[in-house]
Amino acid sequence: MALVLNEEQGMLRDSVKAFLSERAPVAHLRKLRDSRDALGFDRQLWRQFADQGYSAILVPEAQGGLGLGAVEAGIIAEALGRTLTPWPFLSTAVLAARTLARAGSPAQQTELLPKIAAADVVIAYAVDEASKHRPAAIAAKAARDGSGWRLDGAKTFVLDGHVADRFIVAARTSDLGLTLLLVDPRAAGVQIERTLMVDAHNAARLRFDGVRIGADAVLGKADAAGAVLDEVLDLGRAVIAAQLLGLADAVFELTLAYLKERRQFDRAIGEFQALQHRAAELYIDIELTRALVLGALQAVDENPAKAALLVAQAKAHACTTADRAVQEGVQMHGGIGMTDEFDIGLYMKRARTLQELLGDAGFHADRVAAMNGY
Amino acid sequence: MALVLNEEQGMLRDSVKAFLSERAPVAHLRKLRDSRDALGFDRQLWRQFADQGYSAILVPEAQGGLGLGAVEAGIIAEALGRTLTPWPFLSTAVLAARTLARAGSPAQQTELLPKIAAADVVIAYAVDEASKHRPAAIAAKAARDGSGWRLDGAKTFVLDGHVADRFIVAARTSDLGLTLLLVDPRAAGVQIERTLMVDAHNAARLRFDGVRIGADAVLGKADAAGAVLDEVLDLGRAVIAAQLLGLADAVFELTLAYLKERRQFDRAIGEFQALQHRAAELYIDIELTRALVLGALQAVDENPAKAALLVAQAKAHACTTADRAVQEGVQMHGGIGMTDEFDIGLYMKRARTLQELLGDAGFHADRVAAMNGY
Amino acid sequence: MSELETFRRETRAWLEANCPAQMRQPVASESDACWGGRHFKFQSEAQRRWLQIMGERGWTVPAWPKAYGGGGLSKEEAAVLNAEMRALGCRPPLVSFGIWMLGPALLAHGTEEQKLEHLPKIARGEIRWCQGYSEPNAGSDLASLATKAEVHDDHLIINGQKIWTSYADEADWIFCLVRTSTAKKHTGISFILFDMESPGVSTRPIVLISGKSPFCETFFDDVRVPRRNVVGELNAGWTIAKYLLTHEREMIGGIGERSNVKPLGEFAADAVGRDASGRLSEASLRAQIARFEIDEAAFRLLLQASGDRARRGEGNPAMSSALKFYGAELNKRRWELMISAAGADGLEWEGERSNEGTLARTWLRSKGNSIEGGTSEIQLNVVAKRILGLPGV
Amino acid sequence: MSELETFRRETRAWLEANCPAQMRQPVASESDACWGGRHFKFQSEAQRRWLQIMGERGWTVPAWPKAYGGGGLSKEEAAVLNAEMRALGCRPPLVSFGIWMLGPALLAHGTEEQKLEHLPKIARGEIRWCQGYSEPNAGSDLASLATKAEVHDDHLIINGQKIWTSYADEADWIFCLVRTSTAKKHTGISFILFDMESPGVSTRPIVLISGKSPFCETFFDDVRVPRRNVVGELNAGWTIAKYLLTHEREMIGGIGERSNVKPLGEFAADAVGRDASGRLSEASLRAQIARFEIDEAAFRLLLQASGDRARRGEGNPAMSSALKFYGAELNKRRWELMISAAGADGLEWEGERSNEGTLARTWLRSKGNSIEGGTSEIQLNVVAKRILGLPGV
Repeated sequence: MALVLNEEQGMLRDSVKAFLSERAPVAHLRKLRDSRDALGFDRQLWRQFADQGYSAILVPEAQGGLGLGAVEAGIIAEALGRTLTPWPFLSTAVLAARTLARAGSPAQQTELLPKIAAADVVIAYAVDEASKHRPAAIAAKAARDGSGWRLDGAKTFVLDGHVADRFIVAARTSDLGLTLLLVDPRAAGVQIERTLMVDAHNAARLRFDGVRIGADAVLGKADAAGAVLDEVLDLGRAVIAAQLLGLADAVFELTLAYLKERRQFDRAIGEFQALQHRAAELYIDIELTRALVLGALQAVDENPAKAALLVAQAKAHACTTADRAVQEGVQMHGGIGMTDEFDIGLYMKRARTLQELLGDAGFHADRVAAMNGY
Repeated sequence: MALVLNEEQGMLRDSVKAFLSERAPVAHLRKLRDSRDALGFDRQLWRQFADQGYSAILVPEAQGGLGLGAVEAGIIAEALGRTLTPWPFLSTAVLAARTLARAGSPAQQTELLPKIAAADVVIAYAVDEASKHRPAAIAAKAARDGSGWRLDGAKTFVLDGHVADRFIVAARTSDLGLTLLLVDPRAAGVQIERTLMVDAHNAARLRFDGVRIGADAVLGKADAAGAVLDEVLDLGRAVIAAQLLGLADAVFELTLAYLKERRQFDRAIGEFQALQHRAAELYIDIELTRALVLGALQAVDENPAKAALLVAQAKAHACTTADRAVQEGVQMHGGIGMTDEFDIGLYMKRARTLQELLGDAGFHADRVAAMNGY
Repeated sequence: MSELETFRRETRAWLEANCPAQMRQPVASESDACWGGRHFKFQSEAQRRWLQIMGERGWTVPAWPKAYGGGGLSKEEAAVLNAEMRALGCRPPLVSFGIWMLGPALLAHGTEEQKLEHLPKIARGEIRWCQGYSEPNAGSDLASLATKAEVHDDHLIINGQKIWTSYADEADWIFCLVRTSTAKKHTGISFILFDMESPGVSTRPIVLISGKSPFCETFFDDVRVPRRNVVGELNAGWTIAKYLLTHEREMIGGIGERSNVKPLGEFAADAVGRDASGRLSEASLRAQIARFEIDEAAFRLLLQASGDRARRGEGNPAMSSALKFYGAELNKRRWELMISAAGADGLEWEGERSNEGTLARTWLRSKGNSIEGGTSEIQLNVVAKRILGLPGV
Repeated sequence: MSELETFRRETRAWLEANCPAQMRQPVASESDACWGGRHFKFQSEAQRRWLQIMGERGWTVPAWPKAYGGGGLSKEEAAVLNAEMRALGCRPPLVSFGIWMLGPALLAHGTEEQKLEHLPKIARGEIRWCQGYSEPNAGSDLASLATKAEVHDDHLIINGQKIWTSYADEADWIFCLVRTSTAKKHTGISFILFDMESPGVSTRPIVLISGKSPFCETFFDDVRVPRRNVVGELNAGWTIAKYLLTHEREMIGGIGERSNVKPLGEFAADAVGRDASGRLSEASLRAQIARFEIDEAAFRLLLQASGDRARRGEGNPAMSSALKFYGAELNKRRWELMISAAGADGLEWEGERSNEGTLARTWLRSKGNSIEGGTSEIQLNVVAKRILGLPGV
């Protein structure tokens, strides 16, 4: 497969970019932040986004979706990365949609997938329990309780958790076995605390104290969610890598324009060779990330055997590149880059959150070493 | 204590620098290398060096030495690092001298220390057994054998091993206990193989097959050499760090001169800002190493409780700095830097060997983490 | 007993007798500082009193001449006072840009009249000063500044804008660089003083990516300033500006050295946990922190060595640029590693658990270290030219 | 069956029938290559014969016109021949700077007479060429070259020195840049061909820090060259030189991609050992290798993507500079990590155990990657200017 977008994918990229830069540019996030919006996103705008089919990418056609793949989801995420738009795309339209499509019962799919496609539901994905991403260390526990389950534990860094209509919770049901459960936020014993994060996107901490859950809330087979979870997390990581790529691209464009326009010592600062070389190296890093991210997204769709390795490489590389882009972005902008009024700080904050999300560069480099046998 | 050399130390530095640049500059090493000298160094010249007292720095005054400390030994090593002079200074005048002074019996001291001061003996220090420095993993074994010992095992990367008059061998004598033994190279069961290294300095591999050693060959107490070995190795590491500092200094001088002299695109290449910034960062790294190395040497002399940490930091930092200096040195020189005719390649080779010697930057960074409790 | 010893004994006795107990508590936060000025709200009566009695003795500026409100102490006596204050835990009675920056400049370049007018008020904390240097289009390239002062017979009319004016919204007077001639970049600049209550002066606080800040934008709209408020010759302010910039760079040099922060390795091990053998459980983070601690140790020793060399008269003045550069980069690395160790918890921005996002805000604020007080790029240029002697472009 | 399929079948049959068995063994070392030329010592009769029969068909240069000794094949046919040779494991019959570099230049810029004289001899491997570009004072800045050719009526007299002339000591002819006018830097250069046996030509091999090398210094002392050996217009050789440099940069682009080397992680784990859970026992080396492998994977994919984009006509020609830069730096990192993993053993320089220091020599040789074929600095300049559009100084 060629490492370039095909024609349809190119059109999708252009249309979603145009949609977002027109309707939900960075100023949109800024407004939500400054008004301390209770929801954290604009539901109406999000529905318009869904009207374009963008939320339906990973929803199977049978459930009213587009039945497309990771590459297309990555295209959307890349565009969202450029504009920092705070929609529940990753949580709901990627992680939840793919979990339901892979492991959901017909009843679960029929109930929820069309709503995802229509942006009629927010589903939050609750995996992490500590400050660093460590899916192998999940300790939240679901114990058999009559025909159903009883859930105890805590989750953190749950995107869109405080506005979710449903949670998908990964819980330990035996020493080696995990189970994915659909949990109603309004159930007794559920505590939700909105966490206001540096990037002004939504997140929450959850506590479950003896929450009773029906047998029909299990996604797929009890005790055997490991494989589905791995696959869905890898999809999510590849999509986040695409989002970091879009973010790095946008920051680099801002910075490059500034290098050409800002004058010091009677020259454009972009004439200074030290800055030129740093900009050139950053450009190359971004191009490397672009190739690797597309390779990883394609592998998720077409080559599952190689997907885990490529996704780990892509997430690690995208983290490093986006980090370099925002660091250089702020530094090259000088004082103005330090002001809240200017957008680059928002990019730096978002980049840091996306790095942490589902594993930072160190986490994924460690996985690469393990997968490559050393 | 002030972090500057005192007056005597400053005079020592000037005199040894002058001596070496006059009598044993880089051309001297080149000549030995190209003539495939069997000894690997010039014994007569080495004696002249000793005549100045330079080999007697760490020999106590009672044995005809100067009874000076690590700072002074470091000054000599720094100068040797500048000229790449291949003398048995580290093996004999540092490691062996300090071991004998600390742990030697009166008979051992009386026999060997005056000879060290006079450059009448070469004593090689045999610690390493594998390609990476791992003193905790010493496996060469000395077993009780009548009143003496029987030594079996192999050592590698033994500086000056093929021309040594005596070895000091670190051998395991119990699960946790090490013993330092004086071994005669001519003893039955000793095999010596000269290893021709990239830096044209002397090294050897040794094999011991049932080598019988008298009771009087033990340095200090049997089974309890750990503390002496640790102390001597740290002294050696600090001295090597000083040698790397001298090397980095010399390479930087060469490079800086070239930046000012070489013209391209109608300008001195030192006018190009990208090179200026890289040179400035390298300069700062060298100054950082200089301060840290002096701090470590002073601690070895005056503050044993802090010495281990400072030495590990200094060796790690010096490795990284010298590496940066030779990498930038070759790159900034361009094609000429790649030719054997030009000296910079000799510096790159020596820098690599000194990095490996008694632990590279990774080894010492690991020790820093352990000593700092994480 | 030497005179200096007598001075020490008397000073200690006086401090013990006169420094209020409350002013001998350790400083808890930046807001404990006493900045003085017309509108300053003292935190306590003790703070007010401490300023007053120290000001009366001239010990807010012990080495300035008595005629200008100083203590008239010798260098050695001032050092003794300092040491005794530290020994007793006395807080500084006054912190002030007037003391740190304007004072030295006036002492060196001011007229007798200017010294008599301004220095005593600085010493007593009656007037709080701010500094008007940077402009939106003159950051690193200060000589490009465009704020214009039209020279008339006995006054100047100032129009333009300054940025990064620390505490401009709380200051009484400003010392300011303005362009009085466009003939030449460096020589057309004058150093001028004026009251922030003059008609036409307004300020606007700057919010940083880390949140609130002491910085302001300051606007001048036909501000009328008496000609006698120019310090030094007209069009010769660049000399004074350079003098102050060097001063400032040295003050910032120690930025990488923060002793009140928990050691990084310990912080990280607490945050991410340890493996069975006690090692920080993220191996690659562990290695990065070790490399950081090595570089930090080297930096501390280089600061010390530079001081020792300077005391011997062997220092290179441009070394302060090297230290400023490295200190800033080191501090940025520290906070990158802190935020990395803290993970998602470190990214909280509000709320009690995160102490209102202190960690994240400190991390973001550190990005300014390599910009303020001369960018890292400028420092490297200085090192390349003034220490390495590389040719200019 | 399409014509191309017929061609494929016939080609395969011919190769199977005619390629000597020995020439279907994998190439073991660089010395297995057939370089041709007057003094070439064939390694075997099979090697001689393989060159001869391929040369007769013009299949050493399958896409060149038949009139110039080529195979006259279409691009598609040449690709088929290439694929079939690879499928059968046939060695290239001839490797040659004549084929790679001079040929394309002559085809584009040579006179009919020059083409007829030189191209067939290149195709048949009769004349071995070397390239005379770099000079001691004209490396990256090639336009500064100083080797002088005095123009007379029907000949030129050449004086000067070239450096980095690969295999000059084994070559028969040289294609060379010389200065024919000092009026302007770029326009006073001519592209000229001459016999290395001409009186006044001498060569001296260059020893590198890694040991022996194919490079030479080449000296010209009053070398007389017929005027008809100038390619293109007099003083217009810069165009041809630039054409060839771009060509060369693309050839070197793939340098970071070496599939015949053991994966780094495996090599390192074998060298330094593993801990109880199977991880490479030096944690910091392990992390560095993982980062390297990530960057290497990205580089492979970027090479592929660049090819795919170019095939779509979306490529930027300056991208080859980006690839050259990154490939070189990556390869240097690879060998740094290899030598670091190998420890003291990797630093042996002679002797059987180290295979005569192969690892250390390869490590040192890799340092040249970021210098030869345009330094890394030059590549970054090109990226900054031609891709990012940053203003020139």
